Amino acid sequence: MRLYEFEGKMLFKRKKIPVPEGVVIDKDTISELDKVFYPVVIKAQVFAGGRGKAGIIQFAQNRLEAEKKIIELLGKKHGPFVIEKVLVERKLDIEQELYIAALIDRIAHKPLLMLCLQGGVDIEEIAKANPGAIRKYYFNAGEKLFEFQAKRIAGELGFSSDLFSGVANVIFNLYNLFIDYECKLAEINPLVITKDRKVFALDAKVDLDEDAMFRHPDLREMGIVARNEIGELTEREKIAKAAGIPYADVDPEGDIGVFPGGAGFGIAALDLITHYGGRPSNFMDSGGAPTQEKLKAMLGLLMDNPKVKVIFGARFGGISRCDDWAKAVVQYILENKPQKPMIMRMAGNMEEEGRKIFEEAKKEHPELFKNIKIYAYDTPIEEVIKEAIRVAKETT
Amino acid sequence: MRLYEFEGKMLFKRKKIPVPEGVVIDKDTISELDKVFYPVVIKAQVFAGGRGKAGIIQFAQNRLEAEKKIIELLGKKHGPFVIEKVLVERKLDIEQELYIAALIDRIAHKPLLMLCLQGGVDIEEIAKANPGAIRKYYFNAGEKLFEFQAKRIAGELGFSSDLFSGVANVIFNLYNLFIDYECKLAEINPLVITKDRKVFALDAKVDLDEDAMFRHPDLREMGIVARNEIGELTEREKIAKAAGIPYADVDPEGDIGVFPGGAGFGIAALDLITHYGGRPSNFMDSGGAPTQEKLKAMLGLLMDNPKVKVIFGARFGGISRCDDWAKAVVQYILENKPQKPMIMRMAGNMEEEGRKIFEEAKKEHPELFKNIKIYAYDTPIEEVIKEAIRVAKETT
Amino acid sequence: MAILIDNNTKTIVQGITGANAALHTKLMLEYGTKIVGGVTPGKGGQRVEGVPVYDTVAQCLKEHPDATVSSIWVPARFAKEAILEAIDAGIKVVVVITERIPIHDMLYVREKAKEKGVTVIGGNTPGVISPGKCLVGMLPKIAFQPGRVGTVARSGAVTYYIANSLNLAGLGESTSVGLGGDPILGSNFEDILKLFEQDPETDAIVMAGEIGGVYEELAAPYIKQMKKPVIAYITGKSAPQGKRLGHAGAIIEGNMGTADSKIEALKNNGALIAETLSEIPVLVKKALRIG
Amino acid sequence: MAILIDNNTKTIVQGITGANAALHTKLMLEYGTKIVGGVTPGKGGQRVEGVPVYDTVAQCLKEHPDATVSSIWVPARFAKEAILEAIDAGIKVVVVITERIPIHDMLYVREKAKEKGVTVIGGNTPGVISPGKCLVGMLPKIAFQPGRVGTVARSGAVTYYIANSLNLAGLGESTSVGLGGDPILGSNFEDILKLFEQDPETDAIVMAGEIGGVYEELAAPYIKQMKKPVIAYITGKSAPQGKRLGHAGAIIEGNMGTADSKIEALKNNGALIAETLSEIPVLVKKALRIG
Repeated sequence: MRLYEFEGKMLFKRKKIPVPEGVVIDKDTISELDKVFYPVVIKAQVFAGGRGKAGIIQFAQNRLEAEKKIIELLGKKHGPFVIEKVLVERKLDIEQELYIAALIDRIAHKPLLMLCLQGGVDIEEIAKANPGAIRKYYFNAGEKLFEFQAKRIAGELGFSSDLFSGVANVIFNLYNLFIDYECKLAEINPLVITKDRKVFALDAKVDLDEDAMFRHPDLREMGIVARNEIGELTEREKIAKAAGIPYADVDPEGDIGVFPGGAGFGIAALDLITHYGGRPSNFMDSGGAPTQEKLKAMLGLLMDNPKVKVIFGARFGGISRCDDWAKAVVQYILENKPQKPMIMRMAGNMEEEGRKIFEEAKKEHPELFKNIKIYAYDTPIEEVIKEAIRVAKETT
Repeated sequence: MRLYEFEGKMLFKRKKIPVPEGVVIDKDTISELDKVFYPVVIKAQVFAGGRGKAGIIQFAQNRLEAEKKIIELLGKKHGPFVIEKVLVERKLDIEQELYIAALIDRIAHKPLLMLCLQGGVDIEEIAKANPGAIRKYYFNAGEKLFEFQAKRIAGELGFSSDLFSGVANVIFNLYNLFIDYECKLAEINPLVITKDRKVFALDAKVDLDEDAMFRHPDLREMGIVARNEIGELTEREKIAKAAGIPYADVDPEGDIGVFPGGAGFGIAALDLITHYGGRPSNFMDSGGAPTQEKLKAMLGLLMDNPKVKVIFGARFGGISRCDDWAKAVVQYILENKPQKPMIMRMAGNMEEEGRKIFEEAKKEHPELFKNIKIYAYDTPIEEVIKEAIRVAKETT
Repeated sequence: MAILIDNNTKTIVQGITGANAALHTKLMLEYGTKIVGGVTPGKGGQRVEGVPVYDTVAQCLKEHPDATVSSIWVPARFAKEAILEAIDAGIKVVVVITERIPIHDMLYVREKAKEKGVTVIGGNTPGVISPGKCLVGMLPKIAFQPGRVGTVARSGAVTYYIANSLNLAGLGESTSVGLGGDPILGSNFEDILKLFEQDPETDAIVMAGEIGGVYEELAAPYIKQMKKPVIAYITGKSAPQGKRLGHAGAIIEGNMGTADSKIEALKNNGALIAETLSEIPVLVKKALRIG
Repeated sequence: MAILIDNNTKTIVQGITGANAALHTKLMLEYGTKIVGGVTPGKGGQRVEGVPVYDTVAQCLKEHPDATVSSIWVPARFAKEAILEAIDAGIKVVVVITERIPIHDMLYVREKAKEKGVTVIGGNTPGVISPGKCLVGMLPKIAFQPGRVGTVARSGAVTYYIANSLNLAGLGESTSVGLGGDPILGSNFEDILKLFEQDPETDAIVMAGEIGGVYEELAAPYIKQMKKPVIAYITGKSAPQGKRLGHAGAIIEGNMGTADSKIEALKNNGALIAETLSEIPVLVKKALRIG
């Protein structure tokens, strides 16, 4: 889970990493500008990179100028994100920009500390052009840094003694923040040295492991909670999110609603439908063992989409049982009496029990099930997909 | 630093080790007895062992009986300790007594977890008679226990499943308390299993490392601070303690006041004086590099002791410099004009500077220094001791 | 032989008293898997589907010293401890069904497993099956038939559809391995490919990857060295791009992580690329010159 | 040769800018000790008594790769880090002057030192001296003369009085080692006795212990195997008994820890027991058949 810059800097402060003095301002708290020393830098709080080039990092010499620029920024869009907050910080006189990051190296499968004496927006170019400029230190999983290790690294970077302790301190605290909060990434770019020889984290990029957040209740106390990392959502995506369904519109003109099992086949289904000339409307993931309510909400999302002409459904029962799935689908049909055809396939664990549920429901309500087909193990999934595409094309 | 049972149990509660419900009562808080469920056990809070045999653990069926017994206990002496507090706990129906301790094994130089299926007052006898009854598990320094390790150990002890989780929980939490609070010892004897199959720490013996307490400010917040672990002090010992001087009266009739350097030679001096037929009055330790004030207070303690006829002093300057020592002694003499003879020896670092200080003072105030002798490197220390003994015998 | 599990494998189930684990214990037993014991702390002495339950893995292995494989079904917050307990007790293959295990936990577990020479599969794996011999996990038996194609996939359902697709074309599986869906896995494609390459009962391997992560690209150089044909199926060409891990991610992982980067790396190292599920058996047969 | 330090030893001083360390740097240099560098984080580039100061031990050793011995003068709460830094950087002998180091810190340091084959002396040691050759620590030079008796003692002042006593009797020291006064030490009597037993410049060893702890008793079995005579001086017969470490202490340590238990263990294993300081040179001469 990515944190906003100002949230990352809250964590930095807790861990004694120096950050410039600043305040967070939204449309209701512009009076906070009284607390700042000018000149200031005004930084839009959004996830997308390239803020400098996009003009959503601004400078102001005084309160009047700051207020004017902030009012311009708030509500403006940057990529898919709407700027709701800005961070206003005292402007520093910068002498040098460095790069430092602690992250999980998914190739080496180890925690990694990376440093570079050149930091800033071009760090990826620097890394490409001169890989040797990036120093890398690998550590054992879960182990915190000793102070002496941070010092040794600061010493190897060759800082003069007046900066030594400041840099060693940032190395020590950033890495241990990374371990303590179980981050995927804790990055400072740039870490700056000011003209008066002080060290500050000018930016903060922290990415937390959602699956470890249960161990860090203090994050919630700090107001750091789940957020929208994708940017603006469609109306349907908002409904899905409210229902706890991983869902994304992939083609606004897509006429095949995809009702898959897990995320893995959800992705594969998009490729296969596209491959055979169909237009899938959405990505969706039922997760591990979805509840009846969730499965019904998923179906509802697709049925309510006016562009969707046919539902393609698939359940290969592993941990998610076919009978549970069948129950939910049948209930949805009985409750909502949908008109759209459903072309589906069901196989795997508890398949027999599932099939019985469908058959009985169909016997009682044949008219409700006349457009609903449930294929089994012996029909290749791609034949089912092709049929769904055909039905979509035939439906006007 | 040893903790009282009730303090140990405060730590246990923090670390989720179950202890019987109870209240701590002193002479001002007897009304707390209203909060207890009867019958109760009343336990005097003193450091000395053997409380059961000494009759300072009592039982009471009701409030009236409890109050009567507590009033009898409070103020009573047990060995060198005065009973100032009692711990009153609900009496448990005990089915089995176990022993568990986490400690630093000074022989193996490793943290050690020890368990025995028989606990109670006879644990040392059990260990002697049947060493195999004590299970020992060694761990790496500073590493906390994983839950699976605590479970494995609980499993190896062979508890039935209804007790398994309770015992594993105590193993896990006691060992991690030992690591987290940097204890020398965290001992539960007995750990009991009640007739209704619950696990409780009936006693708590926690010994902290004084030198690590700076890392545990929460102890102070809990009211756990430095205490008198020795028992009743003599008046002189109280004065010394207030001045921060490690001091002990060793012989109430001793006529040689011992004014040594560090603790090591302080101990040796007692042996040597005794060996040569003298009677040392005290043990004393000037510590690393004592301040002038401290050295003067040390001398004052000895001078003010009416039994002391002569001061034996010795400084072999290592980290403690001879000149600092000389300065303090001279100042004391000038300020207090003591009459008692001082037989001393000074050698080591900054010896020359120290000697100059004595000589100049003596030149200015010859009458004050007439009973004061300062030997040097070339007089064996034992000759100096012998002279002090001689002078003591000669002084009436 | 197959890989990881076979006819003779004795397995245990950690977290056996949970509802899912109990259900799949039943299904595994029905399939013929030899489950000798289960573990749930504090529930020792009970039985689940006739399988004796112990408080610890160590106690279980004391009674059943020939058990070498464990499957883990405990909630995510207990998974690290459970896997470490299995490793500590001497289990050789740990199949981690549990999903969404904290990343730093999994890194730690990987290190300890490596030190002890233990194979960890998953987390978030549907399990492993050597059809007709042994099933560890929750894969649906109907999807698999005995045969000589090894399969390994990140997604559970894709694992089933691939086997289904092979079987409908008259092929079967030596072993099918669910690599797992969590971001950090106990074993990656390369680890499993190495086992298949050594397995005399496997003639060809199907590997199925998807957008995100780096495991597909990392396996590519090894594929070049392999004697057996590898058929790769990579999904996610039509999926929206995932988020990036800051500058740091780009510095370390470069351009890895897209469906195209994976397909290119695999193709350039000799893997045959299947565009669809139905193409998989066609390519296998072609590679093995069958029919 | 002597043990631990000699003519050729190059040493560094950690915490050199502190007042005590600076004073003793001066005294060591005056004695002839080759101090090639000092370390205080953030003070790199300064000089103390002409000795260049570095921010880290690693930087210091980069400039002075032949330094093998470090003395530690930092405050107790930084001692663990300082010792680990020395070990990590490749120092072979670490002399820990700092006193009252937390016990768990010292246990950890001992483990790491052992892994890397590093000798740690102290904490709370006055240091080590090979008279006329090298002094590391704060021992007063006047107390020591070159000679062929090795000494090792727990107390600083007792170390000085023993050497003083030997010298006044015409004997001298090969090396005098302050074992240290802290409860958990980097090296114990046995470790140092082994070095003296191997040292061709040492003929006899004086060891001085005191009430409390177990190091004297632990050395006894080794003394039995030694070829060289050991004269032991144990103080504390007249001292009040210290406190005990619960039942656990008694279970592990039995009756160890009193002056009598130490004297008995040492005597039974062949050590000669000196009752007083002046008896020490008498026993040394007797053992070596001198004069």
